[in-house]
Order: sequence, then C-alpha cells, then structure tokens
Amino acid sequence: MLKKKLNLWHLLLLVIILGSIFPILFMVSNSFKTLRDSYGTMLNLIPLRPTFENYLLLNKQVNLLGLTWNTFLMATMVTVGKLLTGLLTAYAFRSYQFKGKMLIYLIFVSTIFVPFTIVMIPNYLVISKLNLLNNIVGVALPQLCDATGIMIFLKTMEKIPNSLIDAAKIDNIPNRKIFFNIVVPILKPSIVSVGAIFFINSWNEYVWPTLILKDKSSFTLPLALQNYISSEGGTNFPLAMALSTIMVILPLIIYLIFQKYILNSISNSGLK
Amino acid sequence: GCGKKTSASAVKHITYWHVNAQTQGGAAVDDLVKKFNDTHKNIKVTAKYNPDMYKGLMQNLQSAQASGKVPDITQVGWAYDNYFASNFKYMTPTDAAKKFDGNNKFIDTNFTKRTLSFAKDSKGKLVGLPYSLSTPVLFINKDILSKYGIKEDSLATWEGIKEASKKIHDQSGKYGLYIQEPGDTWAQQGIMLSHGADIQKGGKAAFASDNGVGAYKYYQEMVTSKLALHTPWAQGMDSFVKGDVAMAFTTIAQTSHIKKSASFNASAIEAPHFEGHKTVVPVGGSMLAITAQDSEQQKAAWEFEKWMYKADAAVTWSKGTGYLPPTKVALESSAFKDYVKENPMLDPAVKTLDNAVPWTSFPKKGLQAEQAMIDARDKILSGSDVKSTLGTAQDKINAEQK
Amino acid sequence: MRNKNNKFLPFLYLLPTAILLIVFLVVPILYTFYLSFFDWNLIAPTKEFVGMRNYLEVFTDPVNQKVILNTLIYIVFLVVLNFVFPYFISLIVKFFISKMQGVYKVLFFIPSLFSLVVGAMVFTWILNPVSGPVAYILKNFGIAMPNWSNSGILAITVICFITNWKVFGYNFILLLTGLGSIPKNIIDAAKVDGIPKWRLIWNVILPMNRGIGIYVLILTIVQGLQYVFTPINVITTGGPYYGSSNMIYQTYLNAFVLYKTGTSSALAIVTFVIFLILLFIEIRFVERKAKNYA
Amino acid sequence: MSESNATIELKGISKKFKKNTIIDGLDLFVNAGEFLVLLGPSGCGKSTTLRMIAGLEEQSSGEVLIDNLNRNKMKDDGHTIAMVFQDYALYPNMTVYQNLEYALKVHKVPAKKRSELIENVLETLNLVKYKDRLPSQLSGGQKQRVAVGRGMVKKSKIFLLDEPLSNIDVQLREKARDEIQKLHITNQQTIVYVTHDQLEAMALGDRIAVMNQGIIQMIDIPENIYNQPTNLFVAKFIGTPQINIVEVALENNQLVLNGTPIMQTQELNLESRNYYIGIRPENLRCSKNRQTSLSLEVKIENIIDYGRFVQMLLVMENGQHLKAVVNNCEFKVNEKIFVTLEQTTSLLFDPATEKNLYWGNHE
Amino acid sequence: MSESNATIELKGISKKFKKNTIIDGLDLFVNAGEFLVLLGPSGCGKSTTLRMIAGLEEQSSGEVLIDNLNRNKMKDDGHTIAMVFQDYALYPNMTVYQNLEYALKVHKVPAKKRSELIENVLETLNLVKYKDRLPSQLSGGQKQRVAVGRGMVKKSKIFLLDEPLSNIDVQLREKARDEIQKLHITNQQTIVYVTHDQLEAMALGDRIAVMNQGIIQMIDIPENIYNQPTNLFVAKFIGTPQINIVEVALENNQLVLNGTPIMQTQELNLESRNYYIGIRPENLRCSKNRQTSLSLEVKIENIIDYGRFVQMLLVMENGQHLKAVVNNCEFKVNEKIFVTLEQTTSLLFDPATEKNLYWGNHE
Ligand SMILES: Nc1ncnc2c1ncn2[C@@H]1O[C@H](COP(=O)(O)OP(=O)(O)OP(=O)(O)O)[C@@H](O)[C@H]1O
Ligand SMILES: Nc1ncnc2c1ncn2[C@@H]1O[C@H](COP(=O)(O)OP(=O)(O)OP(=O)(O)O)[C@@H](O)[C@H]1O
Ligand SMILES: O=P(O)(O)OC[C@H](O)CO
Ligand SMILES: [Mg+2]
Ligand SMILES: [Mg+2]
Repeated sequence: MLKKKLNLWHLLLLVIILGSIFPILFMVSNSFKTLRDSYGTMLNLIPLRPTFENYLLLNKQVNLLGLTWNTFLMATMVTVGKLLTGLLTAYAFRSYQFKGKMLIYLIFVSTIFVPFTIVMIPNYLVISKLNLLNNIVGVALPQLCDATGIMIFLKTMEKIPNSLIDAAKIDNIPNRKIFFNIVVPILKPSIVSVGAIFFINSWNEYVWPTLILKDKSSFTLPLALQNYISSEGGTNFPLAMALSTIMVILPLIIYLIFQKYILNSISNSGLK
Repeated sequence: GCGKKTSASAVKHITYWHVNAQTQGGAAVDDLVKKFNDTHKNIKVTAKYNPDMYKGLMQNLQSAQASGKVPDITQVGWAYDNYFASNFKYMTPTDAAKKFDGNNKFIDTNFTKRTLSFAKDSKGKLVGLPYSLSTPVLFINKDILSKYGIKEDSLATWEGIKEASKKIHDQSGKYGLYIQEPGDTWAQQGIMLSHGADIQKGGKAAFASDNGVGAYKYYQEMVTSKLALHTPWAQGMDSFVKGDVAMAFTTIAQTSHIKKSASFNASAIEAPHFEGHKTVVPVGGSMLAITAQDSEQQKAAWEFEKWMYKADAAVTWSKGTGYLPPTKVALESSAFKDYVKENPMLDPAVKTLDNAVPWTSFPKKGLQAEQAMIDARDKILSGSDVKSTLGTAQDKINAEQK
Repeated sequence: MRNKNNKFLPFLYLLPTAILLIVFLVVPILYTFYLSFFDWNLIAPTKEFVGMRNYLEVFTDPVNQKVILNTLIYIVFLVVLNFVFPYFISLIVKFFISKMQGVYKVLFFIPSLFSLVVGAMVFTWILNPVSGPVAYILKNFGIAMPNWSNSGILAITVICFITNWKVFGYNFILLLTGLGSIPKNIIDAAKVDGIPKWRLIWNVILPMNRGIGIYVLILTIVQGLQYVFTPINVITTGGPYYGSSNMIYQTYLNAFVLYKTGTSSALAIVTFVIFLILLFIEIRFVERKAKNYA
Repeated sequence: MSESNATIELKGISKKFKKNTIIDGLDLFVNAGEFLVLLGPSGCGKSTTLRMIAGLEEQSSGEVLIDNLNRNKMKDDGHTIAMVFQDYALYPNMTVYQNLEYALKVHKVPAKKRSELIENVLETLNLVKYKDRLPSQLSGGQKQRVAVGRGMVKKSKIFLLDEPLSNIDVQLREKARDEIQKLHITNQQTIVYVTHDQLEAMALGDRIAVMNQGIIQMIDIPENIYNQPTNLFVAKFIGTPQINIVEVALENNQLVLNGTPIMQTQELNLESRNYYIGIRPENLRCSKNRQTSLSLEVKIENIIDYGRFVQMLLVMENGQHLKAVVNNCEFKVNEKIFVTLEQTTSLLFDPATEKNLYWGNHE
Repeated sequence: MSESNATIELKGISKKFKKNTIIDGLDLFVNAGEFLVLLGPSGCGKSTTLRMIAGLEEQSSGEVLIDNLNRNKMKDDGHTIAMVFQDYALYPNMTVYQNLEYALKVHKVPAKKRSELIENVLETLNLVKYKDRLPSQLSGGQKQRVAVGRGMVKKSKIFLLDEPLSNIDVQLREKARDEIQKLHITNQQTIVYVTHDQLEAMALGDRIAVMNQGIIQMIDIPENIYNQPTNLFVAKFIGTPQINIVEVALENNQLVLNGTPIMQTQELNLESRNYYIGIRPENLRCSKNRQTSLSLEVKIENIIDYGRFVQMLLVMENGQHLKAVVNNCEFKVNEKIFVTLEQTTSLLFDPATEKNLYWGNHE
C-alpha cells in the first residue's frame, strides 16, 4: 500500500522531468539537422542524417569566439560588480548601527520591484552620454548592484555569530581584514551560488543588451541569436538551435561544477 | 581623433544601419560593404545590423537621435516613410544630387517615376531612394494542388482560391490558405486594393468602403470556415513549409527560406485579385536615407549610396535577400535575368511590380494609424463585425489626421 | 581599538551601491514620473504638458483596461504555475518520497540555465497548433490542438507555461530549501501523535515556511510579469488584439512601437505602484525580522 | 488515565546507518507501568533506541513489540505512545494551548473533554497563565514544560522522554524532576526516559539501563548500578568525582600496589595475577595518622571546598592520583596523610574483560 | 608570560539597552593576577559586564579602568586583553593552527616567535594532532580548547572567559577546569571568569562575585560565599540541594516554628519578631529518636539515593518541606524521624531586607 503510493509520486515527478528535458533534447537534436530535415522529421529526436553543417555555418557567419568572449566579459563584470556591492552593502548593514538604516535598507530592497521598462529609456540616455554604446561596459554598468544579492548576503551574514566579529575586534583586527579574512570566506558558499546565478542570468540577458549593443563586434551570444530569428526572412531553426546549444555550454559547466553549492544554498543562505 | 589629423581627415568613417539578419541577406550586406571599402580608400563604411526589422531600426534611430549619435545612412521601411520624414533630420536625395553632383542625372536615369513615388512623403517630397522592393505573391504547394486536381490558373482570383481551399479542406482536413499576419497590414491592404478599395483618399483613411468591407468579409469567412489558417507569421509559414497549408500569401522575401526548407514542390504565382478587379498591391521593402549631419559625412554617404545602386551591387543584394532590385538597369541586367531564370519563384514578383502602389503611410501619427489597422484586422479575425470594426478604425485614424 | 572613522565607514561601504542606484534607478524613475505628465514621442523638441490625461487614459482606454485585466489573469496563472505547483512538488519531494531527491533537484534546475528567448523559440515550434510535434501527437489520438494563438487566454496560458519551464526548477529549489530548514523533530512529533501528513503541512509546515513562501510568491508575480515579456515579444507581440499583452509589455509597446512616452510612462508608474503595494506586503511578512536593525 | 499500561520489548534489535552499525543485537524488556531510565554518554544510541520504540526509525533487524504486538504491524491511532523531544519540537505557530490541543483535535476528541484534559495539564505544569503565548515568547524552562505537557495530555499507555530536562539550569531541573516523578505515581504510564545525567537517572528510575556504544552494559535498580556496577565502564560513568581505579597484583594473599600491600584477601578464592581495584572517592578513609599497617601514605596536591563537601586530589609516591571526598576537611595542601582502602567498599575488576569480579562471590 | 599583570576597576558602571537598565551603578575591583569568578543566573548581566571590560560594549555611564587607565582612552595593540567567547567564536574558515595564529600574524609577531608560542599552547592543551583541522571537524570539547588556546596564545595581561565550559559534559568539564587552574598558576594573568555553575565557581575562583539583576550581591572567597552568604539570594543560589529556609518567630529567647520551639537564643541580642532561618540540607541532623527537646518531628516523604549521598524530602506537621542530605541512610519512606537545627550551622536572615543578620555578631 505504502510502496504503491510512493511509485505514483515518482511517476508525477518523472513526467515533470520529461516536460522540462524534452524541449532541451528537441533543441539539441534539431541543431544537428538540416533546415529541410528539421521540418520534415521534426518528431525524430535522433536525427536521421546528423550533420555538423549548422555549427560549421555558424562558425563562418558569426565570430563565435568573439561573441563568447563578449558574453563572458559582460557576465563576469556584472557578476563581480553585484557580488562586491552586495557584500559591501550587506556588511555595512550587518556590522554598523546608524541612523536611517531601516529606511536605506528598504529603499535598496524596493529596487527589486522596479519594472525594467520604467528605467529603460533614461538609462539608455545616460549610457550614451557616457559614450558607452556598443560597449559591454555600458551593458554592465547599470547592473552592478542588485537588491537580491544584498538581501541574500545580509541574511547569511546575520547568521554569523556576533561573537566571531567581536573575537576579531578583541584582537584588534582592522575592519577591512575582518571583512576579507573572516566574513567573505564564511560566505563562500552563498557567494559561489549567488554568483553562479548572477552569471547565468547575465549570460542569457536579452532586452537591455539589445538596446545598447548595435555593433556586431560587440554582440553577446543571445543577440547573435537574432540573426537567425527573422520574421521577414524566416527563422532558420536548426541554426538558431545550434547557437542556443553553444550558448548553454558554459552555464551548464558552471552548474555542474557548483551544483552542490547552487542547489543547497540558493536560499539556504537566507531568503527566509 | 585630434592626434593624427593627416591620415584621420583623409579617411571618412560612415555608419550604415540595416535590418538584414543572417537569414535575410546579412551576408550580402557584409559582402557589399567589404567590396566598397576595398575599392574606396578614403571612405570606410561600418555596417550595423538592427534586429527586429524596420520597427527595431526605427526604435534604435529614435534612441540614437535622443542621444545625438545618429548613423550616416540608413534603411527606412516604407511604413515609416512619413514618420521618418516628420521626426528626423535627413538630407533628401535631390539635395544630395544637387550639392555633390550638381545635377539630378543619377536619380533620373536609375529610377522610374513609379518607383520613386514609393519614397515620397505625403507632401510629395522625396525622402530617400528606393532600395529594396517587394510585393506579396502567392506561394503554392504544387504537390497538394495536383493531388486534389487544382489548376494553377484557377488561383488567379480570390474566389478561385476559396474553392480550391474548400476542396483541400474537405478532402484532407488541411488548411487551404495562409495570409501573413505580421505587425503591419501590408498583405491585407493588398487584398483590399485588389477588390477595388482605397486605403486612403485625399489624406484620409477610406478603407471602410463597401469594397474594403467586402474584401475583409472574404478573409473573415475563410478563417471562420477553417479554410484559411489564422496564426502569427512565423507559425503560419512553418505550417506552409511543413505541408499543412496549401498556399501562402506573403512577401517575396520569403522565397529563399521556402526554397531551403520545403521538401515538396514549391512555386509562386502572382498576387490574386477579386473577380471584376485587377491586382493592386502595396510595395514592400525600404529606401535608403541620408541621416548624416556634417557635409563631409553626407558626401561620403552619398557616394556609398550611389555605389550600392550599381547594377552588380544591386543584383548581389537581390540575390542575398530575395528582394527585387530597385533600378531599371539592374532589373534589366542579364545577371538578374539569369538569376530569375534559376529561381522562377521570383518571376511573379517582378511582374506584379508593375501593379504596385506606394504603401499607405498616414502623415500624422502614422504609427498609431498602422496600429489601428492591425487592431481592426485582429478583431475581425476573432469574429467581430467587419463593417463596424473597419468603420471605427477609419474614424479613429481620421480623428488624428486633423 | 575604537575606530575613529567608524561613523563614516558604513557610508563608505554603501557608497558604490548608492551611486549606482541613484544614477540608474532613482533618477530614471523620477524622470519617468515627470514624463508621465507630458505628451511626447521621445524625439520631438517639445513636450506638451497634459496633466493627468495619460493616467486617465490608462484607466479609461478599453485596450488598457483589457491589458490590466490580462495582467490580473497573468498574475493568477503565474501564481498557480510558478508558485503553487512548485510548492506542491517541493512538498511531495520533501515529505512523500525518500529516494532520488538529489536527482530530481539536479534535473529540475537545468531549464533555468537557458535563455527565455531560446525557450520561447523552441516552444513556438513544439506547440505550433497545426504543425508542431505536440499537435501531431494529439492528432494521432484524434484530438485537434486548439489554435492557442487566436485566443488571448490560451496564449497567456502557453506563455505562462514557457516561463514555468524556466522558473519551475529555481522556485522549487528555493521552496525546498525553505522546507529543509523546518526542524525534523516537529515532523517526528506529529508522526508520534498520529497526525496525517497533509493536515500537518496545512496546519504547521506552511505557516512555518510562510516567510520564504511569501517571498517566492511576490517574486513570482513581480519577476514573472517581466519574464513573460520575452515570450510575448517573440511569439504573440501581445496579440491577438492585446489578448496576451500585459502592463509591462504594453509599456514597452507604447514607448518603442507607438512612441507614446506619456502613456508608456504613466503605465510604468501605475505598474510600479502596484509592485510597491506588493513590496509593502513583503515587508509586513518577510522583512519583519529585519526591523530590529532599525 | 491511560486505559491500561503496555509492555515494551526489544528483541535483537540492530540499527545501521549506511555502513555504521550503531546498535547491535539489543534486547530490552520494559514492564507495564515501569519507569525505565536509559543512561549513557553522548552518541551511544539512546535517542536512536527511543526513536525505534516510537516507530520513527526503522530497525535494520530485530523486532519491537508493544504489548507483545509487532510495532510495525500495530495500527497506531496516536494514542499508544507519547514522546517528548530533546529540543521541544513545539509547533511554533501555535499557542501553548493549541500545541496541547492539536493532536486531540485531529483525533476528534470532543471539545469538552479536550478542554478538561488540557486545563488539567496546564494547571499541573503551572502553565495556565502562558496558555495563549507562542513558543517564541517562552523561556527555555517554560517551553520544556509545554513539551512535557503535550506528551501528558494524551494519556497514552507509553510515554517516551528524550533528555527532556537537558536544556534547563540546575535549580529548575530539580523541580521539573519532582513533577515528572509525581506524574508517574498518579498515571502509572510505562515510561522510558533518556538522559545522560546520572543524578537524574538515579533520582527517577525504577530501573536504569546504562548504554554504551549501542550495547546495554547493565540494567538494574539505581542502588545496584552505583554500588555493584557490572563492569568498569558503568563504574566510571556513574558517580562524580569518578571512581578511583588502581592496578594491583595479588601476591601472597595480599593486594599489592607498587610493592606496597594495601589489602588482605585471605578468605578469597582468587588467582595470583593483576587486578583493578575501584574505590569511590567518598569511601577512601583519610587520616592524619597511619590507621593500619595497610594504610597508604599520600600527599595532598589540591583541595577544593565545594561547601557541602571537600574534594582532595591526592598523589601517591609513584605519581598516580587519587580523589577523595570528605564532608569536613581538617587537612592542608601539601600535607602528607594516610588513606585506607576497605574491601567492603571496594570493587574488584578483571583487567582483561573489565568485568566486576564481585570478589569471587558471584559470577 | 605576560609582561606584567593588570588591575581592572569598574567605577559606577551603568548599562542601558534602549530603555532597560541592565546594570546600575556597578563597582568592582580585580587585583593584578587574581582569578575572579563572576557567578549569577542567566540574564543577570555577566556577559554584558565582561563585554564592557573588553571594550566591546560601551557603558552608559561610569568608568572602566585598566591598570588605572581609562579603557576607552587606552591604545590597545591587541595585547592587553584576551577573551574566550561562550560559543567558541572560532573562525570557521581557518584551521586550529591558523585560528591561533591569526591575531599574531595581523599584529606582525615574527614567524619564529609565533610558531613557538603556538606549538607551546597546542601542547599544553593537547591539541597538537588536531592543528590542521577546521573547527567543523572538531568535537565540542576540542573546539572549546581551541577557543581557550586562542586566548592563551596572546599572553595578554588580562584574560576574560565567558562560560567557556558551558557546552561540555560533566566528565570533560572536570578535566578542563583542572587545566585552566594549572594555567592560572603558571601564567598568573588577571582572570575574570563568567559562569552560572556554582561548582565551577567554587573550584576555580580566588574570589567569587555573585551577581543578580545587574548588582553584585556579594564578593568574597568561596568558603565565605557558601558558609556566610550576605543575603538570601546568595544563600539560595549557592548549594544543591538548595538551602532550607523556614520562617520563625523569636519568643522568650527561643526561635519558634509554628508554635514549636526549635532553637535557644539566650546569648543573642535580638529583637522579638519574625526571622528566616536558613540551614543547608547537610547540616540538618537526622535521627530515629528525639535528640533534644528542640528536635522537630518530621515524616520522610521521599528518599533519593544518589550513591555518594542520599537526599530525603521531609515534611513537617504544617506541610512545609525540608530537604536533608546524609551520607548513608538507615531510614525508610514514610518513617517519622527527628531533625535538629544547630545555631552554629544555621543562618539568620531579616525577612524584610533579606540580609544575613549573622546572629547579631557582625552587622
Ligand atoms: N541519521 C543518521 N545518520 C548517520 N549516523 C547517525 C544518524 N543518526 C544518528 N547517528 C549516529 O548514531 C549514533 C547514536 O546516535 P543517538 O542520537 O542515538 O545518540 P544519543 O545516545 O541519543 O546521544 P546524545 O546524548 O548526544 O543525544 C551517533 O554516533 C550518531 O552520530
Ligand atoms: N543587545 C541587547 N539589547 C537588549 N537587551 C540586551 C542586549 N544584550 C543583552 N541584553 C539583556 O541584558 C541582560 C543581561 O544580558 P547578559 O548577556 O549580560 O546576561 P548573562 O548574565 O551573560 O546571561 P547568560 O548566563 O544567559 O549568558 C539580559 O536580560 C539580556 O536580555
Ligand atoms: O517585403 P518586406 O520584407 O519589406 O515586408 C513587407 C511587409 O513589411 C511585411 O510585413
Ligand atoms: Mg539523543
Ligand atoms: Mg552570557
């Protein structure tokens, strides 16, 4: 009786896994089909005539290495920025008492609730005034801080016992060192997991970079995808899927490496 | 560039904005620009691709204007003709010819009156030079048609298409027709025009006439009786390419995509008309406009533009995109003629070009006007009354034209 | 021992964040607020002051009314798909199965690695009502797939499913970890007392996990409405006849397609106010603990 | 009152976590209405045993019988067993009253009877005025009482308590202990009570089971545990300061410590080999002068006056230490004194098996 | 070794948290090299006091002087004070060795001297083989030793310890206590040691300061704290089982308990009114037969045999309870016996002020 019930739940979970993985398999398999085959044999998850043609063509049409490098640089900048500002801000909140703290904290948190459409135009103007159009720095700059990071780090830091900081104070360790030698290492799991999430999200970012990056040489991978989705000329699905597959490689590697951290401390680190 | 004046002043850098994705002639643009740069040591052109077609380009231009960093030469979709003219600073081709050539010869020899009329704003001013031309055509799945014994020449009229669709639908359950549904009503305007309707008359919207209503009623009925598929553009074309729809009324620019992806015998025929009327379609594509502000830049842009209209450049462009070449010379060049022979699907478009009219573009709040027509189309296809819907849309547009 | 510049140090730490937020968030919001009182097309040299007209339009224009209604529908769907559903599954995984938890966690999360553009593209193919794999399979069973892009409500459903594909794993992990911090002995205590599991979940577990629950709920709404932007843009562009548009997309449409910055700004501000109300709820229930830092 | 009390029987229970065997072949019988204390050092398997009785943990092998019925086959309506968890495990979102009420409500005890039962328990535990508070608004001691109350209110046949007083300070603890004892007297439930505090064990248990490393070392009434521990472990674990253990040799009917004879063994029937002598600190007889020829001379290294008693750290000539406890101390640090060991108050262990040899009297 | 030891002086210290006054006008002087124990119930302000000495908490008013210098004006190079925190506060990302090394490194102690100091401490505390482990890989007892070691390695003049043994079980605790005492003997630092465990306090302190509600109730050597508590609080707080307190009336030079005279008071110079008598359980003299005319008849309600001693719960005729502790018990539950209170082992308190009246001898 008990055993039977268990199996039923597993069945449901299995269905969910199929639902989430099928589109991915579909994507990968079509990236190995020709355009004609992809229309003709859509249901075959294993291509009848597997071909590398799409990947080769991609490599010819766009500068894959350059795109990847741009995306990587942009995502790295955003990630490092968000982590640093997040850590510093959280540390200030965690360790000091000052007037208006709650208010400032609330203002910071409320930024999560700003719809991106509200700031899109003004930010575009600022970036262009700073002469940063077509520059990944221009994409990264407005995103260097993030309230989610602040919240998560603050909540993790709140779990560091006061006495730990006090112990260092007794020993007259300078603040800067307390931060880098004690607080940051303790937060490592959340830094890694939050950092990985930041990186992956930034890696996949689409709307904002579209506004800032016009020059093909400054494109990130998701923007290059637009080359293959065109209403007028028709979408070249296999090519787009090949690019999508390439696009997910790095996030997948990061995920596999830091999987333990990511799965255990997305919220373990706080958010409660 | 203050440091090395000598070499810097010798080479003019200009930027060219276009909408051509890799699937739609992006490579041809790159190719042309490279050729130009190789042959012109004192001008360096950088091409910038703008995603999301003419709308996307217009957005970018908007932001660029707001930030003061405009391109020097840019493609402008026909639908944005008036909007562009009234909101952006540009140099007319006429002025450029006068200023840099001293005469109008280039324009006169290359373009027909009809072609030039596409690029004029509501006041009759030439805004840019026509660059890509397209017309809607009817793509057909010959396999399906022959399976159900349908003759191609019965498809010259919309009435014939309806009958054919019925046959196909009754026997196979498949859809007979798909009419493109992008973020404009270009194809729908073609149907109305081919039913003797006007889209505008004397600067005012006039499509809610009996003829206009009749054309839309036809369209609505096709959809409600499941003879025609009603779905976004990309999905509709996918269904055609997969053989689930027998005919597709869409732009000639889809040619190469259809050719590459369809595994059936695909072909194209001229845009149909209603019985008792003749085929009239709005022209598609874009013009090139000079947006450079500095006179040196304008000069370089003009030079680049003229080079792009050279016959072989125009044919390269045409081959890469599926558009028709804009100049008389190119259209009649043997290179293009050979190309059409290899790709017979282009033929009907070339023929239709003679029946093409400018794409209606309202002088005031043109974008909102287009949106009103899109909204009307969507409403009608979801089943609302044709006459009153078109009437409302027409009133709305006209209210804004005052 | 006592640091002389103690008083300024925290502000020094806050400075980078503060500058970034002011330049890229506070000022833009104020600017948008300012724009919401004008009629402007982004490039015309003059802006015409129109007072509250734009706001009036937001609430009286039938299209905007429809969009506001859609937004509510989106919220309901997003909450069900991206909150209730992952919550249910995380309860199942936490309390009703003992094996394979790790495997499920790892696999569920994978779609979060993908861009929504990719997701939207793949799903338009898979869910093509006439020619997609799903339609073919259904056809084999004699079922005709509804032409979802013709119906606002179906389009919204499909779009929500697409974001669900991406967000499910992430929310699942968040909620699961929240459940993980509930002391095991409470569950044991209930077991000894013979209390049925679902009853315990309803009476004890859910109330205990309320903090993270509300956080995820609000995130689901606020981020969800922005997430669906991409699939809307790629698949329906808001259609049919604004049937799948929401306030965020409509803001974008007004700004960058119709160039009605005034209406767009007013919509953005109204959206923001709605979000602020949600924020207020979040503060009441989730940030309550932070109050002792005041 | 519980309808009737139940016996608990563990038969050859083993428990493995992954590859670690925590408990190996444990047998235990608890009589109906008995108060059994499970005592042992941290990590010895006490909680695990209790959890197996409660059915929260499945044994790897063996059987758990409740009233001679297999635990796993029993249909538990939640009335048979009540359990108090080491760390309270109160429902944090429910008030004290609701915590006590919850299980009763779920099992559809009529409202009237419910409130009667609860009021009763609240009164007994002195919790009436806290009944509307949430657990987070209670002090540790109050929480603990609520946890016990939640167990009490069920009037179950079996009541399991896992170190229910471990988080409470000495003064409060004494009181709580008294209350639990009173409870047992009135309700006569079968109680298994886990602790690592020997004083608690001695004060409460009808019998004490001393566990170590998953094995029950001894199970008996408290006096015997203290006075007649079966082996070295039990002897050392019970009693503070710890029992003194010295190694001696049996030579010529005398027990000899480093060459010095310390005890006569004429009447005993023992082999001549090495033994351990165990003597509790309070049984060392200390005096300024040599009492018998067998008295040992030692030096006082340290004296701690705990008020009620005085503890001395003594060092023998060979450097080994002994601890002695006296009520009043007339000695000074560094003074040399004499200690005498008597056979009646000493224990004899086999160094190899560590078993108590009972001076050869019983085996 | 510390270069020289330092005195600590608190002058009229008060501490408020928001509106709650935790400490109000506290004065305390700790001699150079002294081992002072701060003892008091949970929440009485012990940690707060310690933290103010360490400079981690600012007093609301009053002065903290270290070697007669104002604490806040002192330039601390991190060498004056070391502190051990109740919850270890080990840097979780550093190994044992690194934990000990960190402060020295930051303060640029030369590598050679550093390693010498650390090796030394590691050896003293028996931690050598754990030196490369992270705190998470240590048991509670080992962590505690590292925490103490981190304080020791600094060789500071002042060493503050906040309940450093509170998380350790009885056996280990006894050992750790011995080690700390040895340390004090060799290093002679000025030590302030916080605990709520009275046995620990008695075992370790040169003097004990008993605190309650932010006020030092008594500060004296351990014997006096136990035998001559200044007030009822101290008397009750020290000693387990708790001291017996009975209310008596002075009538005709006799102390009378519920009409029964229990003690003669001829020689004393006391008013005729009500008093409290305090007598520790071990000082009640119990016997089967009436010893003097002043002996009280009581019934034994309960006997708990703790092995080393036996505790009896006695009930008087009026229902009041007394606790008695005897070494060996020849009595039985429900038996009636006699107890005798002697003036020399009893304390006299004023019921109003709760002060010890010392039988009128000192005031
Ligand atoms: N889930 C588990 N997985 C692996 N080992 C476990 C698990 N639960 C308990 N153990 C191990 O089993 C042993 C016995 O644990 P148990 O909790 O029964 O000890 P205990 O006697 O109750 O100790 P304490 O007095 O500290 O509560 C310990 O060594 C513990 O580490
Ligand atoms: N930051 C603070 N804010 C408000 N009240 C506080 C704060 N720190 C301590 N207190 C209060 O001050 C009182 C004294 O606290 P302190 O930590 O000194 O007690 P303690 O004697 O060390 O107790 P324990 O033995 O439990 O550690 C307590 O009632 C506590 O609640
Ligand atoms: O022919 P095209 O590609 O310019 O497009 C015509 C219409 O814009 C289609 O929407
Ligand atoms: Mg346990
Ligand atoms: Mg404390």
